[in-house]
Amino acid sequence: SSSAPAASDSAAGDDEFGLVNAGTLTVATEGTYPPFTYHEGGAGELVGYDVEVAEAVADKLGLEIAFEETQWDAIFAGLDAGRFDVIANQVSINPDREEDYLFSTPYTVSPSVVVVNEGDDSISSFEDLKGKTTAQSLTSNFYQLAVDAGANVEAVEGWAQAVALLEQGRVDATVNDKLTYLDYVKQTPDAKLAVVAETDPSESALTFTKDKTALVKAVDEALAELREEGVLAELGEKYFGEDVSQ
Amino acid sequence: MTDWQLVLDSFWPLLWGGLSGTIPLALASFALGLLLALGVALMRISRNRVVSGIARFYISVIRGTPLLVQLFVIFYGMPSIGITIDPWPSAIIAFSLNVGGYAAEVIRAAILSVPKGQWEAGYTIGMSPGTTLTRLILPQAARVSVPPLSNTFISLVKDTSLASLILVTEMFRVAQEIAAFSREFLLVYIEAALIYWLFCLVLSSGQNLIEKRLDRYVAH
Amino acid sequence: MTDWQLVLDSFWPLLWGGLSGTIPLALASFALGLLLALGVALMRISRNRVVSGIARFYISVIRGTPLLVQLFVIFYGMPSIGITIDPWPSAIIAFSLNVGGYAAEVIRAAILSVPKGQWEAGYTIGMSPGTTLTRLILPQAARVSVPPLSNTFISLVKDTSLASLILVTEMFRVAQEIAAFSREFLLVYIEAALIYWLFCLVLSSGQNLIEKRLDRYVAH
Amino acid sequence: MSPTDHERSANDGAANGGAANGSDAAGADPLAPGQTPDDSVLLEARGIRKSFGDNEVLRSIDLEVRRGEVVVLIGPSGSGKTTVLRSLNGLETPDGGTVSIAGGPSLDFSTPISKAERFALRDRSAMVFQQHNLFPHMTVLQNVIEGPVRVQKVPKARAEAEASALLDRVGLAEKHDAYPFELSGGQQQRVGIVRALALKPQLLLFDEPTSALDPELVGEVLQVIKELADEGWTMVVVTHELGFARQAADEVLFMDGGVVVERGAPGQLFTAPREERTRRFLQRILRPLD
Amino acid sequence: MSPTDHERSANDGAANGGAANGSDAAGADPLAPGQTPDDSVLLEARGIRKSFGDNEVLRSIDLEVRRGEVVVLIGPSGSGKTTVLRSLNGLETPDGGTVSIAGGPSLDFSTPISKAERFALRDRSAMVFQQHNLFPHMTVLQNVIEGPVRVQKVPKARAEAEASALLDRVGLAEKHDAYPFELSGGQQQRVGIVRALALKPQLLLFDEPTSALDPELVGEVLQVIKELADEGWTMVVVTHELGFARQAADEVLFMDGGVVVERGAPGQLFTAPREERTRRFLQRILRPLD
Ligand SMILES: Nc1ncnc2c1ncn2[C@@H]1O[C@H](COP(=O)(O)OP(=O)(O)OP(=O)(O)O)[C@@H](O)[C@H]1O
Ligand SMILES: Nc1ncnc2c1ncn2[C@@H]1O[C@H](COP(=O)(O)OP(=O)(O)OP(=O)(O)O)[C@@H](O)[C@H]1O
Ligand SMILES: [Mg+2]
Ligand SMILES: [Mg+2]
Repeated sequence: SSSAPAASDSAAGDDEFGLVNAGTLTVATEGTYPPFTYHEGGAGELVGYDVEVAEAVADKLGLEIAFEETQWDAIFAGLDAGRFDVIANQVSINPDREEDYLFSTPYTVSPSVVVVNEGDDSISSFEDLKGKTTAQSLTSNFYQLAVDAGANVEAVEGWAQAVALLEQGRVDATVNDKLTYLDYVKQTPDAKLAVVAETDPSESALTFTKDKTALVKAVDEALAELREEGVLAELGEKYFGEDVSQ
Repeated sequence: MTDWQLVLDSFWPLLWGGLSGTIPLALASFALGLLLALGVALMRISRNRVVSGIARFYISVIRGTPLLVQLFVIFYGMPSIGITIDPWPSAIIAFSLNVGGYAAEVIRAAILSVPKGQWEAGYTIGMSPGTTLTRLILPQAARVSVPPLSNTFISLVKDTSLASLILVTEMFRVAQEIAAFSREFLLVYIEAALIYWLFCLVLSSGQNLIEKRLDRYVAH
Repeated sequence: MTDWQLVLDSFWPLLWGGLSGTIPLALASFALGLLLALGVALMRISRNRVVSGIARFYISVIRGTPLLVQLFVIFYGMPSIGITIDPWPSAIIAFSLNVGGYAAEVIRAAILSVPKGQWEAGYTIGMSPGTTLTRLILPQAARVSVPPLSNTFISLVKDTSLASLILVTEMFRVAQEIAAFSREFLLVYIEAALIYWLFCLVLSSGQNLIEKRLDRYVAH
Repeated sequence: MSPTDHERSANDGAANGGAANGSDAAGADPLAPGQTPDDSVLLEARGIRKSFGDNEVLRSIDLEVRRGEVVVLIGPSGSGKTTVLRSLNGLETPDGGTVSIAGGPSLDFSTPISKAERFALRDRSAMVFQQHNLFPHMTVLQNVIEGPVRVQKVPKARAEAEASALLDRVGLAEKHDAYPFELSGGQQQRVGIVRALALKPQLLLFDEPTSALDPELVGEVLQVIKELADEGWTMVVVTHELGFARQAADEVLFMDGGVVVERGAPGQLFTAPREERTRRFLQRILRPLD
Repeated sequence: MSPTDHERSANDGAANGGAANGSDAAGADPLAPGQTPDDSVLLEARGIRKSFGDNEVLRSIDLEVRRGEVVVLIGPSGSGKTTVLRSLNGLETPDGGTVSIAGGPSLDFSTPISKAERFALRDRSAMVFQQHNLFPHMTVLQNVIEGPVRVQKVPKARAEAEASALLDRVGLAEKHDAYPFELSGGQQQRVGIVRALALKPQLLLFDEPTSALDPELVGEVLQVIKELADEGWTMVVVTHELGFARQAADEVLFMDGGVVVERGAPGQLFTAPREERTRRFLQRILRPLD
């Protein structure tokens, strides 16, 4: 019942949101996907673009926030099992997922890129991936992109392993988020990688189960306000040097 | 950040992850698992075919399916039948069940390795089977089972790394976080491996102490 | 797609992943690992302290560090010293080394369990230590070591799931793919677990056959 | 330590043996059963039958032992001697026949017997094994007091005092705190005997108590058993030591193929066996090279 | 099967025993060493010393065995009897002293000995153990031919023929294809003896060959050994069977504390021992209850 006094937005009612823990927004994230969700300095605080966006949203809703860190394999299983309220982990919106889940308005809009070793000119477009080998994490939508382009895809744990394979010459390319690539190049200035192709931008959003309509509505309002107030742009500046929210 | 700096900076967080996550998780699961294993071993030895059949089935399932799946079922599967268990308890339950299956066979073999004459000597001084078991058989079985049980324990210590899948922060999870941030996954994983090794060396020397103590009553 | 349909559709791909990935990988690694283990066990028994020290160290490292890290070192680490090994060979090397460490202790214990009198009986009919070992000791040690070795093998079958991390397509990898696209992790993993269990049951009955054959020369 | 007291309490259904009266026995000779033969029947077994699968091990064994009597069982390997003792001690359940010990109720094995009945049987006798079966993880003293303290609930201090007296008496005064592995075979077997005595049973059962010993150690154990016999303990002894049987036995039974082929006083049976089978067996043992 | 042939080939440094000449022996009595005592010394050991850590087990043992002679070693447990046999068979390396067998070169243990020397020692003798140590995973026949076929390179068919003859001779005609666990203790021990004989050694060493046997089985094994003795085999036997020693031994040695306390013909040593220690030991064995 939403009859609680509207002293703050939070009072809009945990009951109505059907939160896992009343008064707290329980957020699932990997914690191992920089710069979106990772630990400061490796073993410090959980930080990252997605983390701070989620924190800002919870703040707007007047809710406490609790992060549950898990692996990508388990993240949807946990959401389905009612262990989390929301996933904040660069989940990109696609029609298949939309069948099963609700999405907030996107907070990240960026293209996917094809990354190859510097000087490799055999690949210059997505079409060129046909017959080549790429390394992707199995669960990402980059995996699907590579498959669709006709590549042989090797599944790896994450970006770090994909880059290792690429640099060791065991795969020809990897497809990933442009932001991930930019961050890597920033952190590893002597990396000898190059981007040779880019897709249309895709959108990532907070992800909910189908029954969380009230929560999604409130989150969308919060995101709109944050966008309005320039908070999303600020966070983009902080992590990527640019606003990535649209 | 140089590699060397990374190794230095990661050492304490990793060790702490081990001491606050890996070790307590392993200890608690091992203690509970042993109790369970004793019960299962006795069931398995039982002449009652139903009782021993249940024990057989349990052991077979536990040993025949990947631990990873066992963890998943307890943590992600149980909620679908209305039972939601927190990460730590889930992990302890799953690992205890796992230890229970493996250690049951060890304990069973150890009990069977005590000469039949010891049971009979117990009966002949008027002991019940229960008293004979606890006073005579188990103390002798303990000696035989220390080496294989310590193997089970060492495996458990390493297997706890799977707990990161169900939201428990232990050493391997810390390693993954550091690796993700630094992208030097190989280096960090090796460092973690060395700390696991350290733990195992400490455990092995503990095992030697226990063995020595239990060996005081046999010829050397 | 209903759950039931998913289970049906996944069955053949999973089984095929098992038969074409898991089983050959496990068999090849186990065969090589056993050979290695025999050598390591003999080194470990050796009176030469350097030789037995090397064996001890190897066993300790293998058993003290997570298999995952061993896989990573071989697959991702060796290229940094100029040796690049393909996924399948990498996996077989890593699993063989792993089996070598675990089975060495089993074989050592089995060799030591053969009564000293058998060595002496061999010497006294003029046999060299090598002939005594192969003709007399190992055949008897084989009997004792079948149950623990089959445990090692069953563990190996399940551990091969880690090979998916270094790009080998085996059953667990297939399960991950199906799960990733259907997002029915729990269901698919349980199905995979049941197939692992099936494999283990088949292996166990194979073990029983071997034990029966080796037991023909002892009183029942 | 009086079998008479023991009998009384055992008949009351309690399992505390002669413990209630044990304190005054500690001063007396600890080996003495405190009772002279009174010719009453202590053990009566009739028609004991036992098969393992198709193997009919005991066909119909009758056995009567009077108080203070020593009965020796001899016979070839596999003739069923051990099975007889185990049946008397409740370690084996015969398929038929009756056993009564110390005038207690007669157990009929042709009907299923209860746990309590089996325990009553066991309480009245104590067994000394060929392989002694000492508890390797306990010291000598702990081995001996385990039964009295855990089963008969004798206070620990008294059990220890009594055990010490018994151990001293059989020449093990120095060995109270030794572990079994630190003893010679003969010493281990003597501890086994003391462990049985400490239970104050009415009947002592010995199953080849010296056959696992080095020949020079046989004497010390037989000596102890002979002293027990001389002091009036009732016992059934399976042994191949015919010299011992000749000196200590009141009656010798020769078993073969699950039946008692011949029984008699040792003087008669050893010198003038009535049965050809007995003669051949004795010959094989006494003059193996003829 | 001629120890003389064997000696010749052994002196050539080959390990093929008397195999070269074995075929014509198959027709003859397979137990016979094919040689009468010729009074020449077959084994000569002088001043054998051996310590295990601080425990001086053999102090200075001298031993001389002539061809066809039977020497029996007796003595209390731990006196070093087994260690003597093991030293003669190269299973143990003494700390000092010399051994020569069959006139071969004398081995001096005060200097390190080579592998070849140890093997030569072993080739000239064969040992029968108390616990028989048969190979449990091989049939009786396989047990017996293992040495000739694998070590002495005798063709398998001939080895089998010879082994069969030997087995038949000791009453095991029916048991060629049985596994050891299917045999009685006495049968197992007879296989152990045949396994030693099949090597055609010049010297047979027996270490308490009957002490692990049931008393009624002792006779059958002693009988076989006695026949070997009667037929001229040279042997050193450790045993507690004084009756056997009396009938079969040419010389008896009594050991205690690592030295030979007394030696003599059995008639003298058993009836009129010169040493008090010998007397006490014989008394303990022969009349344990006095
Ligand atoms: N638990 C059992 N299961 C099957 N058969 C048994 C069992 N115990 C004894 N037997 C058989 O019963 C027969 C008699 O055995 P028992 O031990 O009573 O003989 P024994 O006279 O004591 O012989 P020994 O002198 O060798 O000790 C043997 O044939 C033996 O194999
Ligand atoms: N390998 C060994 N290491 C240490 N001590 C040993 C070893 N072998 C024998 N001994 C010791 O040497 C001494 C003599 O042993 P040995 O076996 O020769 O005696 P024995 O006369 O054969 O006795 P028994 O009649 O009991 O067989 C004993 O004190 C024994 O403990
Ligand atoms: Mg018996
Ligand atoms: Mg000896």
